[in-house]
Amino acid sequence: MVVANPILYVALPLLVAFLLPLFGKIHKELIRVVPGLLFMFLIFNTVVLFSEVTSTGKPIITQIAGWAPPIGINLVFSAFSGFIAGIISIMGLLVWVYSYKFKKVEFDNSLKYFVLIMLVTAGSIGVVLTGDIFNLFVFLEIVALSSYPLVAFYRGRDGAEASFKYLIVGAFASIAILLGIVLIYSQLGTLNMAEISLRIGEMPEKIKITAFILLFLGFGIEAEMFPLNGWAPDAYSQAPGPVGAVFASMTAKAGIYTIIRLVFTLFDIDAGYQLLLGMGIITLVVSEGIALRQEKLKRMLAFSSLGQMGLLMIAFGINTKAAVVAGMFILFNHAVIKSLLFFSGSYLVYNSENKNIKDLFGFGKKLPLTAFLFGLGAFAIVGLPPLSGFWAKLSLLMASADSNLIALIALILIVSVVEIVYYFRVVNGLYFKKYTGEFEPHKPSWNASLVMLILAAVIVTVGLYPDLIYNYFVNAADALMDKANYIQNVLPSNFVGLN
Amino acid sequence: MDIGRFLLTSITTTALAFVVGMFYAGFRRKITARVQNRVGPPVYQNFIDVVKLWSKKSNITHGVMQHLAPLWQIATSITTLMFIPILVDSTFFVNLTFKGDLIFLLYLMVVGSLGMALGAGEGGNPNSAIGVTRGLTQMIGFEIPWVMALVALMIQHQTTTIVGLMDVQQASGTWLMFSSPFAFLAALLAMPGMFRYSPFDIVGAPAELASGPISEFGGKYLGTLMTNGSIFAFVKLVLYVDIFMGGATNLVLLVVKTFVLYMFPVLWGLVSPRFRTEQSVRFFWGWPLFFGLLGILQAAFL
Amino acid sequence: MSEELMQQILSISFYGASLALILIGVYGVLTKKNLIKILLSLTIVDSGVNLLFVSLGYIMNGTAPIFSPAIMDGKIEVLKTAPMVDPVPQALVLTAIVIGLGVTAVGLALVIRLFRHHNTTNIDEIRNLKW
Amino acid sequence: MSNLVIILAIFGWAILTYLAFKINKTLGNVFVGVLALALPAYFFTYTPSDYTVSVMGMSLQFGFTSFASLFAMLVVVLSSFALLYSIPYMNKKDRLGWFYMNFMFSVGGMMGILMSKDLVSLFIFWEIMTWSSYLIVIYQGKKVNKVGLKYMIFSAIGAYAMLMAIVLINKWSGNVNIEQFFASFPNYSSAAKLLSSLLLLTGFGVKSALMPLHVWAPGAYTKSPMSYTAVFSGALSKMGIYGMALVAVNLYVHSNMPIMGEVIAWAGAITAVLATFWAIFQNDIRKLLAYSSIGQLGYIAVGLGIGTELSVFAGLYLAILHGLFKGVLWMVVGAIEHRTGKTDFRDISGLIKKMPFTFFVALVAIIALAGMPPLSGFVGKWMLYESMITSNHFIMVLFIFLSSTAAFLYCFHFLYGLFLGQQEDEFLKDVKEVPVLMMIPMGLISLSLIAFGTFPGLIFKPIAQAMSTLGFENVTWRMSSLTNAWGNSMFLKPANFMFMAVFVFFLIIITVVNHKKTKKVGTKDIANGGEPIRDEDNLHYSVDIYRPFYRVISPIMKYKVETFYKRISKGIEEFFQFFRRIYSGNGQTYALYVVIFLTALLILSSTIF
Amino acid sequence: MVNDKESRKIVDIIQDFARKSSLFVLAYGTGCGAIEIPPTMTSRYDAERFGIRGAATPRQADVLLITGYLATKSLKRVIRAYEQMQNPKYIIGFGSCTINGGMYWDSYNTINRLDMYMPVDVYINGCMPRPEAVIAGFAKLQKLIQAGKADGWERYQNNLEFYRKNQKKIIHNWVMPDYNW
Repeated sequence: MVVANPILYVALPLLVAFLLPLFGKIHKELIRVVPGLLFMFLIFNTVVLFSEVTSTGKPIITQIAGWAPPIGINLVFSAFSGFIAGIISIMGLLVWVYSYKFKKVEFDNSLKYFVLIMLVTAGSIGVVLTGDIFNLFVFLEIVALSSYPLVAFYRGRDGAEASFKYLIVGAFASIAILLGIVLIYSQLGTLNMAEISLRIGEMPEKIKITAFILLFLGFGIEAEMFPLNGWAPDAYSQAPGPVGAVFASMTAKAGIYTIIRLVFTLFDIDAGYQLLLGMGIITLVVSEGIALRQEKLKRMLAFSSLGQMGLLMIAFGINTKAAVVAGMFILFNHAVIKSLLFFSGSYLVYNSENKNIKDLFGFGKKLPLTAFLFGLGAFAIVGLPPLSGFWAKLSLLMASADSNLIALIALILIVSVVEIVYYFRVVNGLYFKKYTGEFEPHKPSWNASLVMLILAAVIVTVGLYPDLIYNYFVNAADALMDKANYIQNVLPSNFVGLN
Repeated sequence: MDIGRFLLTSITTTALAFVVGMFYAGFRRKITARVQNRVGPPVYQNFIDVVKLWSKKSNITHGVMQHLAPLWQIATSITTLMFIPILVDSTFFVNLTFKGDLIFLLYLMVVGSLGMALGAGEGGNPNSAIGVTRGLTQMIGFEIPWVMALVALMIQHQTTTIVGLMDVQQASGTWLMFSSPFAFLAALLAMPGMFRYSPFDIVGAPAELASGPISEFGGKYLGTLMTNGSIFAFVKLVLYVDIFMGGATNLVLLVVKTFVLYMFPVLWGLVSPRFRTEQSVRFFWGWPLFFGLLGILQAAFL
Repeated sequence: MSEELMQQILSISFYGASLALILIGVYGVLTKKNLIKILLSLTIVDSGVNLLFVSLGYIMNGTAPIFSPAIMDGKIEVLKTAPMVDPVPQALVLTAIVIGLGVTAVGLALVIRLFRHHNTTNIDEIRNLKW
Repeated sequence: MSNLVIILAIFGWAILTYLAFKINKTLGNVFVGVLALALPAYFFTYTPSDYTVSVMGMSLQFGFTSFASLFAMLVVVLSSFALLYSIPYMNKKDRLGWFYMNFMFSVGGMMGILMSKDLVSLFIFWEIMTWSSYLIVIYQGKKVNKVGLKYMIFSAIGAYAMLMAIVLINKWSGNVNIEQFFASFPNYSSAAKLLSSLLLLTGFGVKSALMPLHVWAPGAYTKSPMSYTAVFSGALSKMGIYGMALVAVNLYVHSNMPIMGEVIAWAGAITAVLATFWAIFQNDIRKLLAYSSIGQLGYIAVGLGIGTELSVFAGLYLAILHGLFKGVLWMVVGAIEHRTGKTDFRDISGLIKKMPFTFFVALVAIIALAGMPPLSGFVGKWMLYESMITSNHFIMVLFIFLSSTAAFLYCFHFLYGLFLGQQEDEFLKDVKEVPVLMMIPMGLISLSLIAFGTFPGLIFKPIAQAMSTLGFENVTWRMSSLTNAWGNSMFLKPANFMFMAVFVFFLIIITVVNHKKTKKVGTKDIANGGEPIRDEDNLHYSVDIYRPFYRVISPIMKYKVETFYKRISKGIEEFFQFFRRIYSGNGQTYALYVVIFLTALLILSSTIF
Repeated sequence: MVNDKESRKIVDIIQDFARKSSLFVLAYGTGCGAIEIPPTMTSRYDAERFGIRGAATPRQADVLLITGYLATKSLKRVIRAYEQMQNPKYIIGFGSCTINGGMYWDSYNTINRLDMYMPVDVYINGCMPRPEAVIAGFAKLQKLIQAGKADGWERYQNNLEFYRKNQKKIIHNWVMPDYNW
């Protein structure tokens, strides 16, 4: 394939990001148009590559600079990583459409905004596709470095504060990841993930575990795991509305991807799964519980997002095929539904100073469409059928039942009740509290409405007919679970172990 | 069934009930007077009262429900009467006795009160409504021990019909009041409540409620109510006699048994002051309930 | 002093130094209240890690890392026999330094923004977002 | 045509109705009317056929069992009547399209539940029913915030309990098919039996408002428009009963776990007593009926829980009947609300003068509710009592008797407070009888209540067929007589005809005698110590009228389950209020957490890994 | 004493006998004479042996017993009670006050002659009359009833305007509904 290539995922956004100021010199409008074209191309790329992957049943491996693995850096487009990359690029397009006329952005701001979005996209997809652990670190840092300014994008808010917290914790993450890489490299002398995975047994037990813990910590920070996610609510709530969606659908995906790779592919530590499961449970309970007591809408959404991440960790921590499939489903849902919530929610609190939940009381009549879509998103995320959230929850529950985790089922369901409580508080407030008149409702622009409607349509369609995309989940799960196949595909056929 | 014969027996039964009931009421007044060291009215005084009420030259009603209220009562009483065996193995007073059972009777017996309650309610007199609420509240009280007694008998003898219970007594030769004494005690203690005699006459207390539910009823309506009262008293007495005292083989025996039974609420009432509503409910949920429980335990485990 | 002993002392001092740097940096991040000091501490940690990384590949008297077939096999044993410094850590550290620089730069920009907004650089006073 | 298509057609029609109301109100009303007529027309002529859909590797099956079609009959009849009734009732309200759409969604949901032959699709339709009813509960928007939330939370608790059960059943039975679940249930371990059945019961118990899961019901029944509440309390709550009957009968009777049946029955009995007590002290008619509904559902649960042939029969009969008479009563309340705008006993009295038809149907329904002969309620009560007595539930029978005797209190309160008593001009001004379209549903259902009183065999037939699905083959039934397990019979025809004959006889006498001298006077002309009542005096005595009884049972009434739930939820919230201080807002603290986490993992690494 | 006995039907005779033998008394304790009612009804004199018993409401009562003076205030209530009674109904004026005002003859707020306002069938003299006198009064009333001559209620009906005029002289704020029976 000439046109479609995994490398384009990384290269093109980076290229566009750096060329965007130049485009701006040619014509101002190009700043806004070009990213859209890029995202469309990325989606096209995804479609082509995906069809190839499904037809051959093998991942597509691209070597950068012609060095064969394990020496050279390679990109792996498998059913699993490709799926996440696809979600990221589609969500990127939607975010672009949404932010096309988001607020009255000055030329400068618009430029910065789209450059940063491009960088986040490049980083996130790079994280997902790369087959080299240091490269993964670099991409993570790209994501982080471009996220800091995005969080602090608005001057009026406390974005800088949130961003600074993110920065401190993110720096710790990068240090931990780097240390982990150092440990692995010092023992195995390789950075290729497939080879590490193959030879992880050669590492002394102590060092292996230490490396695992360090990486777990670093990736855990990116994946918003409980005690490490102090930055997340601040960042979610202070970033511009679409950026919240970006975090939920891109960076968080990249973060959870890293931790999944860590546990599933890189290391062979069984307790890793349990650790992931345990941390997932703690994250879920704590985040959803705290979301119950939030006064601010976006902060509430942020904590809910953290809860979803916990759910994801649980799904992958169970480590059966069914659970992984469920995890993929939740991952997909989280991207779609949480984006819808962030999109519509940011219009609901558009003019509000503090973004308090009580500021949007009575908006159901003022902004009927936005409020309705927010309600739909709330219905979907708590898992009411026939919306897509239900199937994800059902498959996760069935998977945990298959693994005899009965208490876990009860826990997830209890937490879902908590989820219902705080989401329906908002929905009830939207429709049945009196409009205070303090804040003028702000009508969403047509492009924003379009995006929200598309997302809603996806939620409903998938909810009515989950088989539409269910097979992708299964394929992705297969690709993830089959470690041997991964190694075999990535490493050259003549590669024999070092010993 | 021969319709003519049925008409004959049912009318005879009703007439019997009416006459006996009226005389019982007269005796009650007479006995009350004697106990109070008075002469008292003649025993047929109630007949005169009924005739007078029917001969009133004007009658007041407040609407349809008040018009129908006495009918609920009297239809209830007479239907109930039809389902109760008057005499043991009588070929004459058969009526509908084999077509019903105790649960039906239990329910049928309250239909009248509720119809009456509605009629009283339509009168618009607050006193009536107060009386009705008291009456209904009191009903919750006495129904429980009464039902307990019946349930005890039913589960002990594996039958839910009166006829069945009478057959049991015929077969064993013992009255149920002796073989199931606790159930009988519970039922007996519930009886004054059912008759609404003192101390359970708060429902229609003349001095404070202006006779309660019936305070808007006069003339022919009151006459119907009095008629019904006497029939219904007889019904209840015969029911008790049938269930607990083995029924009666002839009319004389029936009258004797019912009269003796009737003396219990009458004499108790004579020496009792009036209970308040909650006091009477508490009373019924005290010893009678306890006896009822004992009766059930006896029936279930002995 | 034998070469091996020298090597050991060296590596211990490398490790010790980098570990000390990391701990000092972490201590700084956790205790200093000034935003800029926190950033400085972060860079100190970074330096520690970089030092650690670079010291992994260092071999006493090693030659410059020029491509040779031995490396193609990717064996560490080969590295030990051939007196050549491992080039990969150096390349990686370069990247890491760049990233650290980026983080510091963004951090300083944020500090300026925060100082304008809150008129202070004390991290304890910048707590608008909580709970 | 397969069944699933019909469900989808209802959903589609709901959306079309919504759009039609966007265009024109009349057009929308036509759409509503068409569904109301088409639903029974289709249902009573269709031929069942099974249909299977495969979703996510599960095969979902649809099709009616005869047990489900019994309930479907109730749903169809009640909802089509309620839809007809809605047209004039909802006329003056806004956002009609939204209302009718959700109405039809919930009807479709109910039909879907009954059609589902597997647990997953049952759950899906269950949730559709739940959220559509939730949307209607909050539709009127007056003080619904807490009510809606409560309803949603309890529904969610129930639904999730059910979901857990479904998931576990899927594991234990290998699939989610209902019949196979029943077939494999005897092979479960005893813990599995207990767990799955308790969870399912919680799920179904919430919808059927069984204590202590009833907390949502009074509010939800009260706040939704009355035309919907007729369906809500009449049919929707029966979905809980449907599930409970399936579970209770199939599992506990046929798998030898009578203890669970006892649990249901006792829960039902206690519900019946307490809810009735609560109903007695309500001063709002909607609240009164809501609690009464809860109590009535308790009877049904008792019938299903005891699990003998007669008791299940009684339970099903009562379920159908409760749907009918409670449907009428809610419609009556709706009619009153429609004409007077009030629902509080304080503000209404003496409506019999202006709304005699409404009074008549209310009277019929109340008599049926109270279970008195000669109307149909008695049949159910009789069977229930007899089944309890013949199966030696002698303490329970007292509870039920206490409850149904106490029910007379609120029955009287309902009729008296609204229709009888003082006819106050201020309340009756501008009040008139309801429109014909509202009369028809009420009248027809009342007629059926009267007919079933003497000829209950009319609905015994479908019930007997339904019983065969539950495993009671060859249930004998007769047109107008009842028989208990000891062979004692009750003949309805002589009893009812006798009653009516005496009634009519004396009616003639009392009407004819002194006819000319009988005068009707107003309710202001009453004997109250000679004091003339002025028009502005309000002597209507209907608020708080059961004080004495309250004093008797106040020791019980002091304890409310609701306070318990409130304390729990408050405790949880307080806990997390404290907990959220973890996110202190200080970046250093977050960094500290990272370090602590790392240290903890490193220290514990030897034990974890 | 009874002259037109031939004109009366047998039914009327039975009815009059019943009316005579069953007198439900609405005792209106308007004045001091009410204190004589209890001894009349209880064991010493026992009026119940003549079929005389108390009625709680005017709806059920046959005889309105006005025990003593009538204040202008209580007159209204008495009239109201009387009008609520069912026909045939009788009034017994009890004590001197009902005849001519008695010791209150010059009081500003009592009426002097009861039969200006209500149709009295039987007066019982005395201040106050002993129970024996009361029973004698009842016996007199019974005789009148038996003879069909206790027609106070008919007089009231026929001469309503007269009574109303007199009543309205005393009762200034007339709020009573129209006459009904």
